Amino acid sequence: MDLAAILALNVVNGAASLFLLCLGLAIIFGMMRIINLAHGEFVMLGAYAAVISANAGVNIFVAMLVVAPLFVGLVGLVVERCLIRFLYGRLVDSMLATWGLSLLIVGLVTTIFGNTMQGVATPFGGFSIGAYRTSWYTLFLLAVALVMLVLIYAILRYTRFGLIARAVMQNPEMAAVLGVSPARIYMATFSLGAAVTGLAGGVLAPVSGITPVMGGAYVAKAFITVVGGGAAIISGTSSASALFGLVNQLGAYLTTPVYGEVVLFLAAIVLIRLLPQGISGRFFKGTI
Amino acid sequence: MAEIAPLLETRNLTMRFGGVVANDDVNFALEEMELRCLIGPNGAGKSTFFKMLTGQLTPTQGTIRFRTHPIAGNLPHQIARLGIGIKTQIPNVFNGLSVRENVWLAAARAARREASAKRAAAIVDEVLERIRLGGLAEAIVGQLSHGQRQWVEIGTVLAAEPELILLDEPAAGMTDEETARTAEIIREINRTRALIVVEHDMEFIKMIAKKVTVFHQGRIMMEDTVEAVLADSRVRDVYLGKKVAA
Amino acid sequence: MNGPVKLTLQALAILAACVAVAVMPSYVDLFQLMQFTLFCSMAVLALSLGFIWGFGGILSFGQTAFFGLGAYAYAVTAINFQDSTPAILLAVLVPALFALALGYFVFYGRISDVYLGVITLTVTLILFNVFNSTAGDAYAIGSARLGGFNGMPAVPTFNMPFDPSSILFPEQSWYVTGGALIAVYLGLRLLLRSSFGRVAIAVRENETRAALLGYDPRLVKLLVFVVGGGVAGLAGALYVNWGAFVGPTIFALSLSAEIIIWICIGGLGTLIGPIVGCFLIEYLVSQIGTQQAFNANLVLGAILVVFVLLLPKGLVPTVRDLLLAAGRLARERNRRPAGEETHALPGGHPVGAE
Amino acid sequence: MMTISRRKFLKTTVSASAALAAPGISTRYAFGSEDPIKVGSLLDQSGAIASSGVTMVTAMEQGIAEINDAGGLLGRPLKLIQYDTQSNIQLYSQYAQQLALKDRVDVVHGGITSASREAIRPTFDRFRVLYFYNVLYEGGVCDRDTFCTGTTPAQTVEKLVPYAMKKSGKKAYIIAADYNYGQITAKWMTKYMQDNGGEVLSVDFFPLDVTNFGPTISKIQEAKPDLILSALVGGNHVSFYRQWQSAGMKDQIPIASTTFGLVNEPSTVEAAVSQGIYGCYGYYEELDTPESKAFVEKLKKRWPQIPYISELTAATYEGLYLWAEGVKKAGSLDRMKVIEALETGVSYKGPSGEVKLDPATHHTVRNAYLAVVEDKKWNVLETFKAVPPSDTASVCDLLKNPADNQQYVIDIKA
Repeated sequence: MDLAAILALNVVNGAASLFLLCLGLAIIFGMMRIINLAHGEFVMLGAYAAVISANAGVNIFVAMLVVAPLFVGLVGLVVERCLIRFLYGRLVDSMLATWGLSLLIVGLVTTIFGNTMQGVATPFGGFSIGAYRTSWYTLFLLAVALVMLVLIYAILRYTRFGLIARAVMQNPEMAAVLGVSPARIYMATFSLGAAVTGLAGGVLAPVSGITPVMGGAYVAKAFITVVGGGAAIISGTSSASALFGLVNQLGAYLTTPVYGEVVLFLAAIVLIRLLPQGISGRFFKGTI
Repeated sequence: MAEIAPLLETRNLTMRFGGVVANDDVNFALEEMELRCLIGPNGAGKSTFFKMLTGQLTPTQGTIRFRTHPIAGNLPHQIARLGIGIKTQIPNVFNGLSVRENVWLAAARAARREASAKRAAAIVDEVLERIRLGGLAEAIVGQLSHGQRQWVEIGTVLAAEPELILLDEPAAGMTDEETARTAEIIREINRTRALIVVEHDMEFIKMIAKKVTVFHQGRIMMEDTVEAVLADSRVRDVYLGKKVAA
Repeated sequence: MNGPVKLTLQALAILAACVAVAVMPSYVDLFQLMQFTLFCSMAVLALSLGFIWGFGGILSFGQTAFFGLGAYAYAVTAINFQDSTPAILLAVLVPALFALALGYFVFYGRISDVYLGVITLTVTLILFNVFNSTAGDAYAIGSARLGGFNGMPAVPTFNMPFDPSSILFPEQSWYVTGGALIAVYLGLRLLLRSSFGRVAIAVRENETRAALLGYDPRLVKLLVFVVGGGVAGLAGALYVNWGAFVGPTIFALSLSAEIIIWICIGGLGTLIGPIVGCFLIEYLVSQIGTQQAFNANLVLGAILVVFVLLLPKGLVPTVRDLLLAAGRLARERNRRPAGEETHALPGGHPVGAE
Repeated sequence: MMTISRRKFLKTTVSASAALAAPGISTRYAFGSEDPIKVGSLLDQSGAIASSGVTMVTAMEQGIAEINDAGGLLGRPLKLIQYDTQSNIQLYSQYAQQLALKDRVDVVHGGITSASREAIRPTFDRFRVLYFYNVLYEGGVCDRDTFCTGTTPAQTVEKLVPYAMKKSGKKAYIIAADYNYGQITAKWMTKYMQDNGGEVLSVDFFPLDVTNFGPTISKIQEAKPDLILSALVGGNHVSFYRQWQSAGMKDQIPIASTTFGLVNEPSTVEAAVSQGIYGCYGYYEELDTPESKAFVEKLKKRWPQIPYISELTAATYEGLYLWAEGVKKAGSLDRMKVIEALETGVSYKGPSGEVKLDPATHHTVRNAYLAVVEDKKWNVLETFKAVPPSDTASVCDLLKNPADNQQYVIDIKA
């Protein structure tokens, strides 16, 4: 019983982290069809922003939940203005540019802060379920993921920005006719995606190793999850995160983490083969 | 009662997208060497019907027979190889290739049946002549005008030498002169092949049509001669009336 | 440019390339020769993706899967037989068969676009994980230990066909590698001129239209994919011949991305572009590591970003467009005195025709 | 527009290459026109492994400068040619050829991962360049052209395991990185557990990009070991220690590691995470000997912000000096003469103590130190003098088989 509870918690935690990591990429890819290969570096920047501000005396929660997303959102804004806006509709060029960007960011951060970084302590302690101990932070991650899910859903569903953004993504010319500037919407969407990614980096910082190359571990997995989820940002990403989180964590528990990874990749291949439009292309058509 | 099997026959053909019914219980038959016109307002299901005939959509229900082959649910290239060619509504051509290459691709497929490269080259020259694009043979199709691209597509359909040709709005965007020429070519093709033509332009239909099928809300509303259809009040209500009002 | 002129130019270019390969050893030192050998083997890899992506419309994020399988197939066979002849054959065959299986799975499942990219990427990651977990004596094929992350060192290099005792010298290796690059280039160029090549381009241009004309896009793409897989496998064998080493990092995501970058830099939809891009970036990366002033990532990243902003089409198409524009300008200047206004088509160039 | 930018591009490239053509390190020599002795070095200064590589480069620079200040070798100055291999195996092969064929160096020190070593070793064998690998690794390399100066499992794991068992209990849970080093080290851990009457409950391997250790922590709790033995590697795996601490397991089950702290982990994670972790290496910055203190002081002068100075850095420095001793003894730079001189068992008293080359294995007999992390620093608890590389010695005898050339996977009998 205790074991089942702790396993369930692991699965939920895995899914929540994956969801947080993917949400920003899903927003950028799902709405703008830009493959952001610097996604992992945005995560890294979020972690650095959180760690540096926390070490400078900022409250850890402010650092993770405010400073990290704000800073990376700002970086996203600059990147969009200086680079991405020239590349809309040019999938391949955007890949080249963002790959270059990822190298550039890694190089910059290494040059400024060196190859390793002083981390921050994990807030909260641990608690026990029967014979097992786990950390409150696991539940905190889950809470953040849920809040983000609701928040992004609300933004896309109920705000004027969300409505216009969805309209622009569907048909840029139409939006221009309505008097909305697609450029500004793209800009806002890209920074929003970057900010969400920065938040993910921020909240994962206390439980990760902080190095300039840490982003490399995330980009492939996030990309696979987003594509596996399909076009719908919220329903697709959350269902794919849940599925892959389950497969990965159970695979890792039942066998070894190596096979956990392989099983996850195989699941992704089978999923895309069975549902060529992703999960949401089949089960959540027309959702956000 | 020894009846000759029709060239094309659909039974209870139905296509549903979610809750929307695009084609509903369509029973349609086309004789060998027949020229049929399809009319009907936008959204009447004509294009969906064509897509099912060419394999771009798999019918939810019902059968399609081409001669003796059941083809519902076959893939586009399989149906094309049986001898059905289509010119789609929006010019659907190889924009990055030259006019000659476009036509050649179709001719090569047709000539493969006779296994002859010379034959393919001959078809290309003949077709280029026929669609009057010989002078632009090396031009890149993507840089041609809308009307010229229409001609290129008609050319590819001709070069494939299909048994049955489907034309979706062949005269759209053409000048009067070109329209007349299109009609002439259609009549010429019809000497040896069967055609189904979707068109809105009634003048054009009068030029070519013998028998007309009217689609309305996914079903066949009536099927008769041009004169009878044009005289029918229901047709005028659902279709022509709207046209006039617009 | 009309047909015969273009053909003559291409023939001349190939002749020049052959001469360059032939005389290279007498002009450069051994190190440079080996470096060019590496670049040529990587350029073969670049061609494999340049072909399937530029002319088949298949963007594979995992071309390294075939490259790596080719390299491993070569290494395992060469160690077992101590003869490179069957090894090279298998290095082409194994990846081609793998591409056949994977391609069948993908194309006949109607997976396209970015989903295809994700599948190929994922397959590469799986291969990386699998080969990485092969440390220890249990993982051996014949007498070849796969060696896990440490890889397989001291793989026998090329020898004269069916004569394992005469190992090729670096100069001879260079002739083989440079020759292979020219041969692959020529082969692909001829393939593109054939009926099959034209159909492949047609499928990339407009899949629906090709199908409506009776071509099976799935089969066409599958064949293109298999050819690409075989060529990538050959590149793998050439690569192992250069370094005498193969390890799982050959499947790394960074190399997959690098191939895409070569093609973007050189120009998609051309065959010469991937080669140019590959040489340029490989040279640049090796130069960056010899300086101590700046972080290597920083320099390379900045160059890529600047490049994509300034030369979005890639080097080869940009240069070609400039030449064409200059040519047209010169022609018009010649004709204008005669008062003859040409019925010139607007600029640009067919993506598929070069 | 296009022309201008292209020209600009070319211009920058040209000037960049001109700058690149200048050798990396410039040292002022006082040796007249004498040709310098070229010392090649291949270390990662960017990419994933740079955190290990940068301090090693500093050690090379320091060693070269010292030898030059002392009058060089054989009356000639040394010149360092260091290439940044960018954590990329292909570049290792490329630069190895460049060092061997173009720069024609007299010796190469370098390589960090075992994969990088195995990629370049054939090149140096083929072009007859003497090669030093100065990193602790899984052991087993047997090649007369190659000298491995770092520690191997028999020198460290053998001491670490019984000590940790004494402090905790007889049941261990092993977690290791999923590649050769981790897999082989895990085998050694298992062997020494069993040799000392202990029991291994489970051995888990982790790909280098795993960051979520939740399921593993649950599994460990289920198994209820007395001790965790870790050979996790790299930045991503640091997550384990953090997640372990945040789950509140830190004070419940102790950890002993063969890798934690090899870069600078104790100073980058919080004290609560690293407190009480046991390690055993050939060198620690905290080592309280005159040689060690002088070494640390010199490196900090060269690079004030230098991260932690670990065995990697010290062994690199000592590897350079061992080679220099060999050259002095041989009185020549001839590769075979230097190898023969080194095989007489030259030794050098470096920051880690006396380091002596073992002629049979081309590994080193050196001190090992057992330590525990206290307040973000290593506290050295025990010193083991002159520990031989007995693991490699069990499979490799270059005096008997000088032509041997491979990396043995040592058959570990528990």
